Amino acid sequence: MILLYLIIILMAGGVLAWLLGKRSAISSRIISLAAVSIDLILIIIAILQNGIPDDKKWIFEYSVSWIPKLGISLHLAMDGLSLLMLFLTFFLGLIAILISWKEIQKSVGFFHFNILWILSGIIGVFLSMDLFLFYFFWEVMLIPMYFLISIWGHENRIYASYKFFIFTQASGLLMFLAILGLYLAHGNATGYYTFDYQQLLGTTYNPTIEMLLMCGFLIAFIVKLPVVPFHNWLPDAHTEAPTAGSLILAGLMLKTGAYGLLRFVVPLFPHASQIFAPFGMILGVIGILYGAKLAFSQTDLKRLVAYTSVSHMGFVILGVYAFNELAYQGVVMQMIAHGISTGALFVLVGQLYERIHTRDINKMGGLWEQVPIMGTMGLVFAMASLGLPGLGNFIAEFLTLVGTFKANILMASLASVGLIAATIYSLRIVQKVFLGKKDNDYKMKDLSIREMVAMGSLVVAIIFIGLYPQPVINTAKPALMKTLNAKQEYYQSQKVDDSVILNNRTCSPDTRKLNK
Amino acid sequence: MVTVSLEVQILFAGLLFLIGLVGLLVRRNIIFMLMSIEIMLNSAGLVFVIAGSHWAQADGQVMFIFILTVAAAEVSVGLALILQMYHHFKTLDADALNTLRDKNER
Amino acid sequence: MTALDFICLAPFLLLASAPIIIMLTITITRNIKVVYGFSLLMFLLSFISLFIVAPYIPHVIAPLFIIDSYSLLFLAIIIFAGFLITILSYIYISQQGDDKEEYFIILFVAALGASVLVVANHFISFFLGLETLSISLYILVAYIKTRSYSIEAGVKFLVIASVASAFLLFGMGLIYTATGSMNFKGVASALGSLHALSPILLTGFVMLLVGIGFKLALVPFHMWLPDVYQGAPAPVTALIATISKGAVLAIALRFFMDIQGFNNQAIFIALSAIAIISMFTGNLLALNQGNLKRMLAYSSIAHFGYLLITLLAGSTEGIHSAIFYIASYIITTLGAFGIISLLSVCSGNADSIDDYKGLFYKNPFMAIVMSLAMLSLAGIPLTAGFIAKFYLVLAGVKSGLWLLAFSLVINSVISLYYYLRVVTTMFTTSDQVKPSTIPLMGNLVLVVIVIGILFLGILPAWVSDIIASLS
Amino acid sequence: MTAYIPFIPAIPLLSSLIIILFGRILSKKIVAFLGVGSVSLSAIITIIAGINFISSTPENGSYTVTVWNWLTTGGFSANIAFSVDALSLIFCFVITFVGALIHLYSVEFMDHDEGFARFFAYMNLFVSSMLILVLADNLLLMYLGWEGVGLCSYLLIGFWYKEPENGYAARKAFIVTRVGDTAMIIGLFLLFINLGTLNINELMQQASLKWAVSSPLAILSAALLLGGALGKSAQLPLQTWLPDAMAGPSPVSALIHAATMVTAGVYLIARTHVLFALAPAVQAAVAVIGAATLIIAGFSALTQHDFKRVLAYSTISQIGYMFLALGVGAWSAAVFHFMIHAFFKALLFLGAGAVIHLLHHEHDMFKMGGLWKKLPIIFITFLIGSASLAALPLISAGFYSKDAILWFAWSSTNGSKWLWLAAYFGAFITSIYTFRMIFVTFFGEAKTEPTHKPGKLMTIPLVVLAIISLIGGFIELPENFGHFQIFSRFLSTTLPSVQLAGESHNELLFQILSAIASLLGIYLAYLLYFKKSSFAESFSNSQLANFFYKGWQFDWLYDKVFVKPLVWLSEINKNDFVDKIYTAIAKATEFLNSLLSRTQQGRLRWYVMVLTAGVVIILTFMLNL
Repeated sequence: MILLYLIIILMAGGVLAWLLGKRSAISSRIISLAAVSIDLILIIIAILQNGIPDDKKWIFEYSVSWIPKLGISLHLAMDGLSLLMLFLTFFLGLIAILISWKEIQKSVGFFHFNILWILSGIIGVFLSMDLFLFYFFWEVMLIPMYFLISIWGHENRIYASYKFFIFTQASGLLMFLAILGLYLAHGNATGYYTFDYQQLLGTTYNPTIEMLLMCGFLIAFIVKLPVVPFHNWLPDAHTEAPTAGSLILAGLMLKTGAYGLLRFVVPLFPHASQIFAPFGMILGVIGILYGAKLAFSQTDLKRLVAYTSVSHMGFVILGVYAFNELAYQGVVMQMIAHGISTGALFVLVGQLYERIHTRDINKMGGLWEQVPIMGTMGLVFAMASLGLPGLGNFIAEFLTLVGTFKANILMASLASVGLIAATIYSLRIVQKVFLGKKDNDYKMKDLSIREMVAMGSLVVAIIFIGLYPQPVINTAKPALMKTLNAKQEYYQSQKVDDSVILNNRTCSPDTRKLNK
Repeated sequence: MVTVSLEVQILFAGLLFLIGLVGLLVRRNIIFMLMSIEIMLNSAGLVFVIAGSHWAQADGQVMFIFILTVAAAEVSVGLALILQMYHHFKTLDADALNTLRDKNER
Repeated sequence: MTALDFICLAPFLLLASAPIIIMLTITITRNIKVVYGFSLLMFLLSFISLFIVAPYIPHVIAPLFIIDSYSLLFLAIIIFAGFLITILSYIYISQQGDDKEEYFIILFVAALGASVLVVANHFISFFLGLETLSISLYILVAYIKTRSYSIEAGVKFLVIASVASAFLLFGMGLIYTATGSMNFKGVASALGSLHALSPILLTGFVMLLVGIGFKLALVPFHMWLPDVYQGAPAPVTALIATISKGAVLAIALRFFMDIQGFNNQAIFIALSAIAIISMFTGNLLALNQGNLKRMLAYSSIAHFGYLLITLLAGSTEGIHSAIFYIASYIITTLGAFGIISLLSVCSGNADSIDDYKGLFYKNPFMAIVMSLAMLSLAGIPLTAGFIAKFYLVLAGVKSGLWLLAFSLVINSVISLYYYLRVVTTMFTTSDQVKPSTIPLMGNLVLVVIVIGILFLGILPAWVSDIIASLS
Repeated sequence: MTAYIPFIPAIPLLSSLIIILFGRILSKKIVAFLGVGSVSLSAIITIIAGINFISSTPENGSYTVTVWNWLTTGGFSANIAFSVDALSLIFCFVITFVGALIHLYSVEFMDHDEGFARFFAYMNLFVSSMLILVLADNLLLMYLGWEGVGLCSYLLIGFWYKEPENGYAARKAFIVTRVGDTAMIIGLFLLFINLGTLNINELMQQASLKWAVSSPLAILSAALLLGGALGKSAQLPLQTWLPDAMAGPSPVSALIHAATMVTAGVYLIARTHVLFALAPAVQAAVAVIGAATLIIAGFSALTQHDFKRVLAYSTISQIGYMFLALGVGAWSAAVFHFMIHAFFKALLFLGAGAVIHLLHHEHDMFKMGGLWKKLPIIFITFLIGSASLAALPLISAGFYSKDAILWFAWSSTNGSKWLWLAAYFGAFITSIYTFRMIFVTFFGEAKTEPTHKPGKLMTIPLVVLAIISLIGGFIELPENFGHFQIFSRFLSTTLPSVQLAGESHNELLFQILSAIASLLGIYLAYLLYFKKSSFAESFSNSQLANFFYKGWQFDWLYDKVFVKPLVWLSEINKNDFVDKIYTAIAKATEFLNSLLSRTQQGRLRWYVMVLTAGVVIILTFMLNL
């Protein structure tokens, strides 16, 4: 039940913030801050009471039928992976609200409505264990994000919001087709039609169908991730979005793609994933290098940071297709660390923009003198982005690369070159913005207390997971092992006897646990 | 009695239909166009009569009467509209009616 | 005729009596409010009468009508839409010049024609219903005599619709010639005994298709639609988009299912091609359209292209999804045209998309309804359009229509662009601030529509269960 | 007993954090106290640890203190753990001791700088990272320190950030070393995947168990680690960053770019010597690279005008000696030279820094001159340092350390006469450029007047370092000459002793030879730069000198091969050509739209025509099917 509450609180909070926003802006800010905080506290309390089981069970599960005739249910469940993503969502959500405090002055209520609904869509994605529901939330998070970009964005916001929406929607619809295909494939094989994730695991298909279905899922996730050459929506969307939008886009929305790969693509299509793995890795490497190259080319700071996301997300797909625990831990770590570090960079860009109203790095330079605190923050996150040990991104990249190295030495080595590339663009940020001669006459104030709280907590978080990542690793482990086992079991059974049909269990809807 | 095969009868009705259609396409005067439509409708009525007689059923003729009625109603509305059209456009040229169109604008 | 026949015809009798009574009241006194109130009452009564009829279905009134659950469902949709359109029309028409009362007479005739269509199972009733609908629509389209747009649209509509009727009739004639029956079931059974379709029969089907395709505005019979949509008064456009198309779809479905058209390869391929071409043509045409009504016309071409999938699926799921789709399409389109006609009332004609600039800041509620409508048309979750599309695609892929489903997906993407354009326009700030307050009843309609869209979008199981249980 | 080990790096780290967080509130005195005090405290703890270590040496030569488990997953495990053995103690000692002196010096040197607090924050962070590097018990933690020092080096080179060139130099340093680091981390992957651990001790055991000598994996992983070492230690071909790194304040050059960080490569190789022993080819490459670097850098040092650049090239050259030593298996000789080099090179940098500081930031040696009278303390200490660098026989510490390397370059099993010749020639050049520096700056006519006398905080470190540079060599005397080898005995628990090839040679002969080289070099410098021989003038104007001056044009080469293409690539594809594909799709749909739109021109008869045509097409199709 708590899982449903989490979503409902955010949605209701959103509506309330909107309604109140017409009267007073501050109240809608507080409402939304409160809604996210309540969610965060709720989940912490629940976890403290419940603990995190080591086995493969869900921590919480909730299921109630929605469209029973089609086997669609409101099935929410949480394991370690979802839990981590939830924490990240609430954490970055709080920061998104905090940093928008001054930036957003237009239609404040509607703004917070959108923020909260994006967040609820995102946690819906992380919690859905019914593919129809998953797709539902997958889309739910898009609309408010579209509004966020198109209403509160920068100059070129309309173009960017279209691009964002059309890219993600196009890929999402292909996934939708694939979901239907999976539904039918499973239904035809077993006679039991359902969208339930757990039931669909271990469906047997003929290889071509499996490949096609996997491609459907894959396209949605790699567009979201994004993987070159499907990344083009990202720089525009990130650049034009308001700061909170960029933060959520980079910090959370991209992670839904990574999450999808781990949760759906690999376990549902083990065989096709195996075939696709080399291509996935190549795409990852291309993404890492090409993204970095483009990041280096940019003069718009926000765009630059956006391309670094492309580069960093290359590690994710690289790791996903390495199929081992190390790489998977790296992927999860990357999701979190990138969420924090790139999110922070976007926040920083937003704070700079608030002060000097430009994002052109050629118009910056020498800002350190006036804003040393901001400079230090910038330095920390530039270092995070280049993978400095001691910060979370290093753990992520290290684990991913080690894991990949196990699977494919060449790809891992090429990807490592990305570390050099990351150094080049990250240092360029620091140099162009904060260092060098100050040949402008900006009068800037350093971070306010509110901004420092936001940035400070990000710094603490990134250092914490850099120096003590073990809690994250332990939490994610059961979920990741589940994903890996789903794949390995398939292979073992294939080795034993090709003709064994895995799936002759009899499923009945009543066997599902209703409420834990 | 000369019996004509069903196919020929239908072909004849079809010819009538084509005459109406061609008339519709080549005439610009809206009244002529309406008349062409009448021809087409009547050719359709003819088919029903032919079919009715072929199957020895009354249905075809019933249908024909309905067609006549409907055609009359249509023409009356049509004429009223033509009146209004003339009022607004000062012409009966059907091609003059092109204020409603894609503007090719963004 | 038995008493039962009369009971079963109650909704029709009510709809038919309404224009007569209105005519009589007009002879006594012209009072638009009275007529309006009476119209609402009559729609309400005929809606209630559906529940009276419900226990007696299925009932065949030989040879012309069949009143079954399927037709009742469509009747309910038509009467419900008619009710809402009456309110919108009143708000719209009461701002126009004189002679407003007759509008409602013709509205009822149109509704009657549509109702007849959904219960028809015979060529004669099919034809009569269609013509009753069409002829009243000619008048309604050209109702605002003072506007040349209106007249032009009326004339165009009349000419092309008549041509289409001629095709339809000729086609019916040919089918009758070939099969010797004008009853759908009779045609079907005659077809069943045939090994291959004769050229006469095929030509007949094609010409019948012209008539139906014209009404549904499928490519290549779609050309009239944008002009008529644009020229007609907004509530009338809503009428065409909802009641007229819904009723024609109902009869098309009934006929197609009766004759099992999807089993014929030629028909199947032709319809698939028409479906795909309609989707693409509609969406591509809508892409850069600056006139909202024209844009919606093009979008409707595409939507009926999608709907052909349900026909081709040839399964009960197909029919169910068609009903759900048309229901959600109607409620959504009503939302869009509702906004257009309400806005047209307060600020002249609100045709151009530019007229919607900054609507969110002038009247947020209207902007939200419009956005919901657009998103629903685009098929975004939380709205009826999403679930409708889901059912539709599911029915399609269950019957293995992957190509059609795939082109639907591609087209959904294309269509996003222009739906979003409307939404975006409403949310951009504009300098001109015109007060846009709408009458209470208008708001009420919008609320009903919003609830409808969201209800179908979030809890579709209720409605889809009803649909499934009825058939 | 050993629980205090983590405090060695932790104290400077803490101090650094305090200064970063509260630097703007704290007064200069407190910052200085924190900065110097923390490093001094670490130094004291290190000495205590050293004494404890000597008094009760653990059996296997090292002990480990685990602070917490860093990460454990999927068979991989790394701790935040510090391992103490002779090697790390020596490095720790040098880092903290020299570090403390340099911090002290900096208090005066940076006194008027607005970034005073920032400076000490970075410096403390550096010391901490460096200590982590040398104390790490696993390669991953070492990598943390490794990158940490890289970061601090970057920050400190670009300390005066307002000059864009400084920023450029800083980025260059970071990026070039990062190239090496990337090789290193790939090496780490390789080691972990094949040996299942990154713990250094286990790794070395596993390596010697699992890998045969010259096995491809051993060679590959050693080569990759060598890549990291080359970058950090500015050896060929990654040496180009170090001369530019002189843009930082002089104490930074002294601490980071002379005494400690740049020798991290030496430490890495010494630390993983087992691996290198398993890969003789790579070890030979180390020696060759060291030899080549020392000569190339020596020639470059010979032609520099900038005071600090001479020292920078000299550093590269001296580290070349250490690499040479490592390459021939003279592990302890390398470490010994590292230590001595740290003392005298820090001294030289501090002295040079003082001179530059007192001459209004004048860097050009040829604009100085005659300073021996005006700045006597600096002159004397600098002279001592120079003597050590030039390996002045008997009295200088540098003589003993360098002589050992020269000797082993010839005599060890891995040595050869070519390596010896290179090293010998290098020694000759070293003494030329060293004394060129002395003669040009401290003798001749005065061209720039110093503003004031150096204060105590500056001179005390100079004097202390000078003393050590004189006597430091006596802790390790050659076998034929006192045979006092406390240093290598201390190290013997960690590093194996050098393997001499076959019959014993006459070590004395080599000592005399190197003494001659040193003295000859000084004499030559005297002729050229004190007597102002015309040859010096003509040589410095020659093409060859310019070639040397430009660091053998490595920068030019890299600029052409790497930088230019990259910049070119990023300029031509700034807007991402992939985007064009999608734009083209959008354009295509718009084109179709306008095409279709032309059909909707409002003409009634055209509409009927289309309708009819449609019917005809469908009919034709259906009737033909």
